[in-house]
Amino acid sequence: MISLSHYLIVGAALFCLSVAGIFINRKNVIVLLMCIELMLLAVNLNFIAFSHFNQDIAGQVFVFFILTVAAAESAIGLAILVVLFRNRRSINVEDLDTLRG
Amino acid sequence: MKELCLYIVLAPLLGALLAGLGGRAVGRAGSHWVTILGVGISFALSVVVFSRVVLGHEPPLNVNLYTWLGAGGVDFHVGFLIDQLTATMMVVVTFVSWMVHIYTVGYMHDDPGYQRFFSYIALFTFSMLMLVMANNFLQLFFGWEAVGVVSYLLIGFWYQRDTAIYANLKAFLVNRVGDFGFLLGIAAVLMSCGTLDYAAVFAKAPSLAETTITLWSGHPWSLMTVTCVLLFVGAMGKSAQVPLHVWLPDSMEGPTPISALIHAATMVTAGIFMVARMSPLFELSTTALSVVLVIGGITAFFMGLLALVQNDIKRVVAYSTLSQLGYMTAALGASAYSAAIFHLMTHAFFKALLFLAAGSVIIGMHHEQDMRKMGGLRKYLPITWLTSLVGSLALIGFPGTAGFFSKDAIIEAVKLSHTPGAAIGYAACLVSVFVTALYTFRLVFLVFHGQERMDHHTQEHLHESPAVVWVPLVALAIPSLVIGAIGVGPIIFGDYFGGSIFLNAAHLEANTELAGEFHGVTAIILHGLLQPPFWLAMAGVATAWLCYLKQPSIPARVGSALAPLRRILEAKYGFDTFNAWFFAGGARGVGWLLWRAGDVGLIDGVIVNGSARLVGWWSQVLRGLQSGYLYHYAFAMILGLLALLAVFVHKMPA
Amino acid sequence: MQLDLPLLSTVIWLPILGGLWVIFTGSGRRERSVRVDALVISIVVFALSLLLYRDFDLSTADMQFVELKPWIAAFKINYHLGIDGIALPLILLTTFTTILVIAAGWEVIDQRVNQYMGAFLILEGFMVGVFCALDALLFYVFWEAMLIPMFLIIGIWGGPRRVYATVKFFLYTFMGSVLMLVALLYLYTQAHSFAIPDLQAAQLTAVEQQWIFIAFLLAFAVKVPMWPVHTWLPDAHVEAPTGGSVVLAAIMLKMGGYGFLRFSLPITPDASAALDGFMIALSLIAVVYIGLVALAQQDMKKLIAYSSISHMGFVTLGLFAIFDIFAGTSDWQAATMSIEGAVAQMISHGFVSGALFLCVGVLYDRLHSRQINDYGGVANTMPKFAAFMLLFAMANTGLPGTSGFVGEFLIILSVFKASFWYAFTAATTLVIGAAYTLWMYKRVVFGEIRHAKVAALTDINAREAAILTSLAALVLLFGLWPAPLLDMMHASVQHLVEQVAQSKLSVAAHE
Amino acid sequence: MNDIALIIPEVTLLAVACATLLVDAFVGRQRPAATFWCAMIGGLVALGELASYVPETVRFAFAGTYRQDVLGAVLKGFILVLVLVSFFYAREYFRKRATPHGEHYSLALFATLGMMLLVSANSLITIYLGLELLSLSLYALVALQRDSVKSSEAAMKYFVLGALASGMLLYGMSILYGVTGTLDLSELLIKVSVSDDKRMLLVFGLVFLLVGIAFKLGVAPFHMWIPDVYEGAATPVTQFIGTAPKLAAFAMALRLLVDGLWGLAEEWHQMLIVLAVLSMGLGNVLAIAQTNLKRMLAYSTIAHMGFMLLGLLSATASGYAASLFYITVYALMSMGAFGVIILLSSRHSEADELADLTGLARRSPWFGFILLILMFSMAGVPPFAGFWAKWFVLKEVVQAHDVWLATVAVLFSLVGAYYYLRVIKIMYFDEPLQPAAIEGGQDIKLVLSVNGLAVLLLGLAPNALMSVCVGATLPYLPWQ
Repeated sequence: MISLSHYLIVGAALFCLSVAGIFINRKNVIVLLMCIELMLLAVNLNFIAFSHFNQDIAGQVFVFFILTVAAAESAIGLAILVVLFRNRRSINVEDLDTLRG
Repeated sequence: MKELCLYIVLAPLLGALLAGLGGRAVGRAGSHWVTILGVGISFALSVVVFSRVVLGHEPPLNVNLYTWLGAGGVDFHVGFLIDQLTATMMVVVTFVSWMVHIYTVGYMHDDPGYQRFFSYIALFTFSMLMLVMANNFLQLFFGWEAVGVVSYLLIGFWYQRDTAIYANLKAFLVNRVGDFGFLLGIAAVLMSCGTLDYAAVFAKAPSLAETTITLWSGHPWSLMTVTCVLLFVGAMGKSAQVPLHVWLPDSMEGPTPISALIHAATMVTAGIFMVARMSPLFELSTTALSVVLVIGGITAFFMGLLALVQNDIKRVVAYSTLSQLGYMTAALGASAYSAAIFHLMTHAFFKALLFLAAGSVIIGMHHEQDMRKMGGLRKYLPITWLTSLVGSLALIGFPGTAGFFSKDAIIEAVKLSHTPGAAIGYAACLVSVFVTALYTFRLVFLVFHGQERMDHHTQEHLHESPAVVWVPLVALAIPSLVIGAIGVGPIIFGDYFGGSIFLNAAHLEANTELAGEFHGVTAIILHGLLQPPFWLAMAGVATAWLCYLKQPSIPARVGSALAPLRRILEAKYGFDTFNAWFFAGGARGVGWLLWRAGDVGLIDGVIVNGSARLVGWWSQVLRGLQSGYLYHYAFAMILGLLALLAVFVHKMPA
Repeated sequence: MQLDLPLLSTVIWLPILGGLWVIFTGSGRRERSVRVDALVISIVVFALSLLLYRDFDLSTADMQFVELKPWIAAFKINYHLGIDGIALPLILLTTFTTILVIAAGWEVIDQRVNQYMGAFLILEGFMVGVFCALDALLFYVFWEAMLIPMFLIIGIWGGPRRVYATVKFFLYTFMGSVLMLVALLYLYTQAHSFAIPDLQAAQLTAVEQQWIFIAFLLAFAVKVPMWPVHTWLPDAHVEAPTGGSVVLAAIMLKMGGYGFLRFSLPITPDASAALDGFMIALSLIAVVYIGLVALAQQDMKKLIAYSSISHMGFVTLGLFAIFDIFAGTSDWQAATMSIEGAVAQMISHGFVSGALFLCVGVLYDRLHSRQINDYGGVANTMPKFAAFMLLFAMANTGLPGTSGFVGEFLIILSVFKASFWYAFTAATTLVIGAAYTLWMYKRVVFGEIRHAKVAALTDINAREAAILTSLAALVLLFGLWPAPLLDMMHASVQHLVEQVAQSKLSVAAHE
Repeated sequence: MNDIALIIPEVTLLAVACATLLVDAFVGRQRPAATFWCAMIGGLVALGELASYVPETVRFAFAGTYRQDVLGAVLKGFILVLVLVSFFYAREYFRKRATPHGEHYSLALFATLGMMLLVSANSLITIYLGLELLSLSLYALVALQRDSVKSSEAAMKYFVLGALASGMLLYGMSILYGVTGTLDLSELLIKVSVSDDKRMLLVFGLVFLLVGIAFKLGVAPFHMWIPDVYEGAATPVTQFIGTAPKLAAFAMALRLLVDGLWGLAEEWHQMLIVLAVLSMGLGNVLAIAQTNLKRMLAYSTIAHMGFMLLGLLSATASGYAASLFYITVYALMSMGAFGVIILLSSRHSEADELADLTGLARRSPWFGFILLILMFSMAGVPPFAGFWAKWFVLKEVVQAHDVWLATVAVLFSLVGAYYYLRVIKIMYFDEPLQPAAIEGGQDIKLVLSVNGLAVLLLGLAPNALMSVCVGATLPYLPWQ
């Protein structure tokens, strides 16, 4: 039987993975965008699991909103990425250090 | 009477203001006229007051003019107390001052600071009158400090001279040391009596004779002793008693009339006057009297010795002044207040005379003051010589002169005194008689007799000083001769001072004993001829004659034989060197150290700027955290998250 | 003549508005008209403040000319003004000094004249506000606001190290003030009011009082300034333009003393009593240590600045010796003398140090040096100036007959009742003070002319003479007859001492 | 009342945002002013609608996801005013550069809509949506300077970190949802206060939530984006980010922490203390080392937000009022400070280095004076509004018996005073490098003057604004 905690552990693992991806990755900005997506999905998993076990529909509604927003977020993210690339000819995370101090 | 006193005080003040602030409108001649007139009025009115209070036996006047301020339940007033003591002082002060004013017209004739000078001396007269006429400690202190300031200004009158401005600063500071004690003494009086009015304080004092004050825990001191000693510290400063005497010889940097007026006749005697005025307090503390007596004796003897090795004519007279002040102080210590005041009075005349005579010599010598370059001046300056001789005789106490009576009274009183330390005082006074005669006639012989050692140019222009100079000399010579004979009866043996001087029972007895011996002036003179002081004085004169006229080589031989002693004397016992090194140098050194190490180094350097630097350093270090790298930022957020989780989730009970 | 004006408000806001007007209308106009405007405003303000004196009732300790209007109704903060006999002389000092300062900057300031004049007028309003405020927050607002014009005055018209000096000045004072703010807020939680009388009535435990006292202490000690938080003052004075130095010395330092009188002593009497030994020690250190430091100075302004610290040491000594005086005499009456001495010392120091800074300013304007060594023999070329400076130097040494004497005299007399050694230590200023002041005077004014520039000096002009004469007159007036000054404050000081004498602890214990 | 009626201002704003977009697309090239006025008039209309109805009690709409109350109305009003004022500055900035900028207004209006939503949110969903609407618009705004290396870098950083923060916020929300089974803040309020057995989990969720809030406010250690974004973005964008969204973030904090998680007040009180102290310390200390004015103001923001938290964490109605007052005043000051930078900037220079201010008081005494007011106000010196802001907050802290915290706060503001003074020093004490007077339109000069004087006026008479703030937070009293 898969209990709530199993879902939560998977969710937490995904979340940690995504977070780790954000700060361990030093090369490609696109990976960052992917990590962000992953993070949102981890949260979604939590919501759905809770929604199911709490017998409450609101969680699933929230997930829809999150998915929508995630799409918009990706769009913005990619747009910024394009601008960034146009200006720098690089999407290396390590190169983003003009602003510091 | 109150108005009279007011005029006495204000006339010189007005003169001073007119001369000082009037500028060109008043002019040179105008300035001496207004001040001489002012002081003249003052003198005339003083004589009136004197005749009414002393001769007419009017009751003392004690009146407040206005309330200076009231605070904490105590009212401080400005007012007058006119009794026999005051009246005597007023006459002496105004007379000598008046003479000096007149003399100055000649002495300062060519000086560019003529007006300023008159303004100052008139202001001095005002201050001195405020001092002597005060009916409370506040006003006394006011006058006390005011004369100090004028003295400061006058010593530094020739402000271009480095020596003069060094001397005036020194004088002021040393006096301030005295005032430091004096002010504390006044504070002690206020604390114990709750008022500063003489009458009330003197009335209250006897009840405090047994009161003690704790300065160090476990060591109670008699309140009166502490008070009196503190007050006496003030007197030591103003009246130049050892070790606060150092300023007086240097003060000779001022113009000669000032030396005569301030640093011989009047201001320096303020300390003597003050102690006499405070006799109701001093009489309550034998310890304090003892201190006074011993200090006086020491001053009289040791300062006299110094006069022997001086070559500057004014400095000889200055050290002589110190020595004479020592006499007066010793008399105070022996509770012979009237003798002290009597000597103060006679001394004022003959010492002013000696100074003015010295000034006359200096004018003649074209401002040469070194006695080694004089000699044989008798024939060029006959009046000066004669008056100097009168002054000198008075100074050594030649029977019949003014000095004889007063000094004799002092020596007698010290001899009879039972105050602890009286023996030392007596010995010092007695030996000083010889010393006094020796240096006095050394001066007379070196200046007026013997070889003419001056250069040719000076010699050709030598002539007697003008009348404005010699008239005051004569005017002062007369009292120098006769005032003693006139005064001795009432002052020493009579009840001249009445209630203005207080003696406790024991001292009163001794005094009456003394008074019983009075058999007229002639008797005293005859008696004096048989006493040791006379013979000592004669011995001194003879020695001077031997050493400086007959065999001028003796001093040099004695000097080389007693080289260490001579060096000590020439170094003035090392007081100046020590003060310059320890107090002046030390204070500056410590100040510099505190400033650089304390203020600049520690407070500013370490604490103030240090904390600023610390913040700046942190700022630079923390800046490194803002590395610009995205993953560092993210990492910081996660660290923050984990830290919060660790702290708050962990500590929650399950 | 009866004016139906809220006098205090007028005296506060007239110069502020006038100052703004001068600043904002002055940039295009001829400088002379700007100066005249500023002078006229300052004179009118002084005249108004004289009306305060005329209508002041000497017999009562109650606040007078009270104005009370709600300001921040939500927290019962009021625009509450009123003065007593302690504030009145300080207000008069302020309004008077401002005239001098404006006159002193007359020709000397040729850059941004309108801003200079305006800044001083605004500063005047704030300073008067500090002395009038009866609401702690109103007080605080004026107290802090005052820093702004002063900061600018030093920073814009100051000397070469002006930036360091002015920032140091600002941060130092700001540090003290913000802690005072915390203390005031704490008091609010106890008294539920910011009205100073309410704060004075607030019941506080011993521990509370001590913390509040320390917070107040920091604020006021910096302002006074007391050792060891004094090091801003020499820098600020040295770098400030003459007018700035004068205002700093003459008025701003007094705020510290005023703060002790208005806040520390009545609000935390028990803490004041408990910590009085500490305060006295700091005061005596200020007198002796700073006196010696002054002796080592080569810069005239620095010397006078240190001298100010030393003199203000007397003020704090006078204020905090009262407990020991009471212990020595069992008589609070005796303590009033000490406090009155302290206030008299504050006023006198206002005149004397102000005058000395003006004197240095006179020299600086001519030679552009403050170094003592660059002078010598000034008396030869500037005799009138020498005379004035002598008077002020003597007043600085506490000569009887000048105002400088009154405070020191009263304080030494009273402190003697507390302890011989306090008085002894304090009285050393007689010697040390004379030494540094007159030594400086000697080196600057006396002697032969050593520098060609000194030989070319011209004596003071009519404007300078007028300024110095007015100060000289006051120095002498209050020296010879200080009674009117002290009469102003008798009732208030009496009231203050009654407050201080009433321990807040015993009452709390009974309740 | 109809649900729609409650959100008329929001609906208007949405319409205006869309209209602005369209206007810009069609006539923006030829007549840039048209876009501006469209946004401005639309905004004013929304403001008017907002003002026309101030609810006296709390009203809920859309199944409890939306709440209308006095606090909301006040906050929205402030936000709208700030946004509209910022438009004047933006117009000046873009006018100087002659670049098309129509999107700025529409994006800003969308962000505003997000803020208003956030303010009125009563459900975790609404909060999330409002937040994202705001954030996404801001990301885009920052990236709007297409040719600027700095802007794009700043946008990317902002975006990634913002996404990370909202991810965490969401994760926290999911935990809360899991524990309480509700997304509604009102229900959360009830459930959290009773469900003590799951307190640990709740606190776990709370921490995640707090990260989201802290990020939005820019509180240490979640502040790292602030300096980079402030420096990298175009000045009007920085100005926009630095003003109105702070109020929205404050509203979000209040909604989540007080309206929802009051039961965990003990915990978030302590967490906020940590964050506040860290922020004040880091912000003030780091600001000292800056040479770029915008960056310095960024660090100053961090410090100010830390200070503002002090009011919030006292967890009393007047504490919230204090924070509200603080943040409003801060927004006003920040607006003016960036406004001065905009005024000083020219076609070729951003004028955002401290050195660009050199001798400003000589070049333009009036605007030097305005910046002087702003700087002293930020330093917390009376008689300016910033003082009262600090005072109000400190008062609450002291009343909450955290005297030590108040002491720490004032000591940090002492450090802070230093760099504000440095700005004044540069303006007033240094001689100008270039004597040229500053150029700018009359409108922005007027707006800036009013802005600066408002700070002064609020300092002299803070009563009105304080009363408003107190009134707005008064409904929180019963829970004390």
